[in-house]
Amino acid sequence: MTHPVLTEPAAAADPVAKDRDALLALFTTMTRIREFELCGARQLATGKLSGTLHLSSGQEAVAAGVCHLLAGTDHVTSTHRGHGHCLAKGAAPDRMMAELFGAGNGYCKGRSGSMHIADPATGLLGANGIVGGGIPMAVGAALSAQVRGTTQVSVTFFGEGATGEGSLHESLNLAALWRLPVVFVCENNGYAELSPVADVLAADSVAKLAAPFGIPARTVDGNDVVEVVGAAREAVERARAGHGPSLLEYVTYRHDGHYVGDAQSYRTKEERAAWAERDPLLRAAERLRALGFDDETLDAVRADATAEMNAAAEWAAAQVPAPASSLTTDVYGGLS
Amino acid sequence: MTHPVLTEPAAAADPVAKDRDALLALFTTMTRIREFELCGARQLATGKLSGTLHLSSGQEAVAAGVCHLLAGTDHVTSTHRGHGHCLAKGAAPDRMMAELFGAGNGYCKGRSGSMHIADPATGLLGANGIVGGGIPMAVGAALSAQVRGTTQVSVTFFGEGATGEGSLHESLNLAALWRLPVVFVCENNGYAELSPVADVLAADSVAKLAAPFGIPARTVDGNDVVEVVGAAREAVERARAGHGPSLLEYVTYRHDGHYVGDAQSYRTKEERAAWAERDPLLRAAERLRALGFDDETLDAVRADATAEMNAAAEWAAAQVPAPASSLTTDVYGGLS
Amino acid sequence: MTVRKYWQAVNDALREELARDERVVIFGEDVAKPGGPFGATRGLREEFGASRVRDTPISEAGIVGAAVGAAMTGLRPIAEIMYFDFITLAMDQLVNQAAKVRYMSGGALSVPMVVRVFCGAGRGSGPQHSQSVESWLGHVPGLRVVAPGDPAEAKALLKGAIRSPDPVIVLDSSRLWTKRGEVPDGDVVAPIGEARIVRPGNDVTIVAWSWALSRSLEAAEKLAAQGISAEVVDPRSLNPLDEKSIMDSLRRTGRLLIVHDAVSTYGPGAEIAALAAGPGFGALRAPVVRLTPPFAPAPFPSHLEQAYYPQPADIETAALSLVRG
Amino acid sequence: MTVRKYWQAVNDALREELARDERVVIFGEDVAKPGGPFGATRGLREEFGASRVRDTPISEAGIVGAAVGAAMTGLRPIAEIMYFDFITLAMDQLVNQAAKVRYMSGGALSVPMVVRVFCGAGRGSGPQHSQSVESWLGHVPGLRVVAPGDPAEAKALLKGAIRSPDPVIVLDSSRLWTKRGEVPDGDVVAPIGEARIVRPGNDVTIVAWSWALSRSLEAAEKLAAQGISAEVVDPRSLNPLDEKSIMDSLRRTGRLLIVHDAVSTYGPGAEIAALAAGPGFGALRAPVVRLTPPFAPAPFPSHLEQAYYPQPADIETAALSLVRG
Ligand SMILES: Cc1ncc(C[n+]2csc(CCOP(=O)(O)OP(=O)(O)O)c2C)c(N)n1
Ligand SMILES: Cc1ncc(C[n+]2csc(CCOP(=O)(O)OP(=O)(O)O)c2C)c(N)n1
Ligand SMILES: [Mg+2]
Ligand SMILES: [Mg+2]
Repeated sequence: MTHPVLTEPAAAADPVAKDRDALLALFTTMTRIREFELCGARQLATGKLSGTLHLSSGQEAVAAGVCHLLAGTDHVTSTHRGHGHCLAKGAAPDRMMAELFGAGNGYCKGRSGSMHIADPATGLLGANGIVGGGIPMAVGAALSAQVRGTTQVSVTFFGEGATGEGSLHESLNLAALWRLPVVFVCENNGYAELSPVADVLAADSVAKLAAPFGIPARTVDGNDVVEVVGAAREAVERARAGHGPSLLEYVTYRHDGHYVGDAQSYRTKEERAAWAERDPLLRAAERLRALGFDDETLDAVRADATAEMNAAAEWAAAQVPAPASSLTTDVYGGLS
Repeated sequence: MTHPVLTEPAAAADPVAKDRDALLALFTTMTRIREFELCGARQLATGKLSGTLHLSSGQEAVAAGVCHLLAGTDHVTSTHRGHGHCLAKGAAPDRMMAELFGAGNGYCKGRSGSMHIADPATGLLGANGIVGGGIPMAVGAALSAQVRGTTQVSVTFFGEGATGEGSLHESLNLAALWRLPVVFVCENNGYAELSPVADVLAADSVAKLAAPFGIPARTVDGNDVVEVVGAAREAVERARAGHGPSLLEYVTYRHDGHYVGDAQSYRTKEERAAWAERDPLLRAAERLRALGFDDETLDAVRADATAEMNAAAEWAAAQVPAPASSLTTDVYGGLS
Repeated sequence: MTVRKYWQAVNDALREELARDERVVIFGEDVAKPGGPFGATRGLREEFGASRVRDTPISEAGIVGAAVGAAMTGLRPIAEIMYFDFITLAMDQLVNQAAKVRYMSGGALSVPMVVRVFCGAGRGSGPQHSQSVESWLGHVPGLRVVAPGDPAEAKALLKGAIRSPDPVIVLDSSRLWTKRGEVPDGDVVAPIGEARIVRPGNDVTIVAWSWALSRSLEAAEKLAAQGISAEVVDPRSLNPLDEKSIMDSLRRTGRLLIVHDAVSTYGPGAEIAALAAGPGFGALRAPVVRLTPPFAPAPFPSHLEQAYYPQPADIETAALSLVRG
Repeated sequence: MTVRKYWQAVNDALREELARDERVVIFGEDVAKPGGPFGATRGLREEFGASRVRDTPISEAGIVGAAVGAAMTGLRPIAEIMYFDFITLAMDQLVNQAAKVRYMSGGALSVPMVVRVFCGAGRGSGPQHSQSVESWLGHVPGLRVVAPGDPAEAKALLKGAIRSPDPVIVLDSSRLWTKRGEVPDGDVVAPIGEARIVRPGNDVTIVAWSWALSRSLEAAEKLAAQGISAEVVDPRSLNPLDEKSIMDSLRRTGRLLIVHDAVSTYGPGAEIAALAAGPGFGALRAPVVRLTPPFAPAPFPSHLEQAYYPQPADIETAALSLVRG
């Protein structure tokens, strides 16, 4: 496939478009994600942090918009590019940052790092270093909700690169057969590592992959948070009502490289510039201004988020590093 | 999905419908497959043979019809239910039978048995005990043909149960991306072991699974050898001309259990009886009679096949069992 | 005590655990309506309903992955993999996910799931349906692996596995599947990680599990007739391995013979022999012997299988020459 | 001799083999247009064309399966798996197919393919990108496994692998990826299955490969300063393992220290220790020591990685106490 650009608004805009509080909250979440990523990159640049970071700048509307519709008891599985999902689902930036720093009170006791943040208290079953790895797990969480008779919904985020993995297709089939309350959310950002989607997916769209299994699917502008919420609302409600799975393909773009430091020789400056203009934060800000918010308010949101993330990083840097004694803890839960 | 019954003839019948020689050859191949299976079952029943046999009785038209269009240099991967594919591709029944008997001059030196028969001389890359295991291998064989610049075509046979495996979907995507000369041939016989297809596949049809990848696909009556050839001709020609992969779903039925001895409590006598009436041999015989062949000719084909298979079994039973010394041969080809 | 076949003991354990704990669910290929490809789940769907006992597509990765997610969110899933060989298709979910979730999440999440696996060694099933790859799973921190050697063990270890807070792979033996044995009545749960001495002895320690255990016991019987007293130790759990019990036995006998159905190189016996070469070194009075199939895939015809798997007579001979030097 | 970085030596080998044999093709994730996730295939698509050097989707099972089929039908494919951990997704094709095709077909078919795998141990990549599971592959009859320890080896072993008639997994080390070393000029092909003595010595045999080899050599240097002469043996090939060279060294030194980056239990060192406990028993003068990470997944932060992987000082200490008793 080629990576499409979607700018047509949905036929009927989601009510969130007019909901001042909700939209501001969404903008705030998105801004916090952006600022978390920027702050993380700064820590790397200044040598305070080492390791690999996969930033989700440019894709914030998806994480924020989808999680907007989820309760704390709903489950989410994420990917190597998971900071946004974690924050949107309710994880605390200071403990996330501590995890990046390898500190003992990071979400994973500082042993796992960016790609593995998990927080069951907020329904976050974990970011995942294996492309496609979280998808069957989300199906399992949906099965769990169904068997236990709850109305919990399970969401699995994945990149369009994960369409190459058999696990996605096995999961779609299983979810459809069992009518499970799971929403498959693809963030199609046009690239899997250094390869454009045209080189790795023969399908015209990711949404089409759901069709054979009778799973409703849509391709949606992933850079307009109102569009994101609209499509997700339908899917989450369907799942919650017991009507089975859906797949959402959100077309978006990552502003930065695959990882911090990626030279990005596989794409042009022009392409990046064009997508910068479709930045989800800019577009959300536009919508907010149309609803009467002034720049001062929006700047304050940004300033607060910057401050929050800087504080998180400062706190994290001051925490005690995970002790060597913790190397072998939590491998097992105990003998039977 | 539910297992459909197809009886509508194709719009334009394949020329093979009028080709007396070809049709008789197809009938002969199908009869030889049937007689091989019956003979194998007799060996088991009389205790001359032990182990597991998966018979393909009822599905002969697919193996015969598809392989009718293949040259000896074309490649085929098969399944646990592979006797028909082997015979249709040109394998000799005596060496196949010898393999079932564990004899040293069986196709695999008597060590591997029914599920692993391979014969590179006839392009047969092997039956396979792993559901879905042969599919990516056929993609690889097609890649090989493409890189080497030959017009070889690669065919992978699989049951509808293999749609559950990620390997099928990964293979479809790869074949479509690279426009490989491979034909995906599904024998949809309605059951995967003891489970009806409705319980294991959410899609309406197997053919639909190809659509997302832009791979042309058709659902065809697999019990009418003329229909089988017609659909396969299109697909094989497309592959040979360098226009890429196709998927064919042949609707068929296995007369016998999953394995010899299966009590088949998962299906009714009525269903089996109805499919017995749609037996591919009966229908091929009807077509031959319509072209002027008399019963005597057809009976002679059957009698010859019976005699051939009995002779094969007799020969096989008299062969020297694989010696214990062969346990460790052919594990490696030699040190670099 | 009741006499049960191995598979019936498995069926009993599953039934009792489904009844005891409503979080227990079972899914896999042909396990629900058909009652299991080999009968282990017979009657369970009828008794506990279609929600808790489900047939799946042929999707080993999807099955195990769904079990991981279900286990993380409040269920106690039991997934079935039809043959040990097919675990190859689920290794990512087992090794990168199930095994590591607890560690990666700093203990915040856990994966109390069971994967029941049928090991086809010795039943004429050929090279793709006969493999024993327990050492792969033993090598993975976070997994547990048990291999019951008789009906009572099949029941008690499966119960222990289901109640474990960690992912446990239970290896059932196809060769023992219809073997009968006494099974204690009541809710007997085996601990995971404790070996048992199946037959005490002084001259040589034989370590074996699953089908190889029963062949070793046959050999021990014949050795006794020749005045040689073999101690037969069944580790039962391969991960964790009860090093102490095995080393204690070695300290008593000074000689170690390991018998298994996996191939030798990098196989499970290597770890046991390595323990003897390390902590057990002082006790070792003779070279450790590993008696296993040759380094080749498993053949299908029964006469080759006989030659491939060490038979009781081979075990007897090996033990004799180990003791007599 | 030319000084090359490890990854450049890999790149050189690939280029030379593509030029030498038109049956050689390369495919994997990001290997063609991007020139490889880590640069190993840089420039190869440009030089040899889009037909022979291809990018694939993220489909490890499909990639390895396609390599098997291509190898059976006249090509010499080199498939790349981005991290060793992802081999879990291709185990069916590797173990049930590639490894067994020759045996199952009675020698009629063969699978001359290479799988290049990047092992992330020691680079802060965390629990799902750092695993060393070479013992899994060593346990599979029909596979070969090599682990080059320096640039010259990286080139020569890769060439040996490409020319092997059997499927070979080549384990590249991320930690050695940018290390420089002298690489002999010309077409040097390493045999598969022969260990090399990297540093001769008399007091203790240290067996190590890949990144652990370079740490062991550091330790050996320091041991020498203390008057202890360590013989450092690099098996290079883990399947087959050159038992003879390792046992010969043990016979010379009487003491065996094994260092590796896989966890210990059922790990590769177990096989080497088991050899010492078996055929090497007579030569063994002290317990075999395995120095490895603890039985836990690999952590990501560098301070924990330091504690996780045995460091030169740990190796030195272990060797000292082994020699001094
Ligand atoms: C099974 C597996 N194969 C390969 C990788 C290496 N890898 C990490 S991210 C990535 C690309 C993923 O692309 P996509 O799914 O589109 O997500 P994005 O990075 O664009 O968010 C790859 C190939 C991996 N982590 N896991
Ligand atoms: C990976 C794998 N999983 C499970 C099995 C066990 N098994 C053998 S045949 C079969 C059913 C296959 O059904 P289908 O593909 O429809 O082929 P059919 O038997 O109908 O010809 C199963 C589940 C297997 N051989 N391989
Ligand atoms: Mg992407
Ligand atoms: Mg079928």
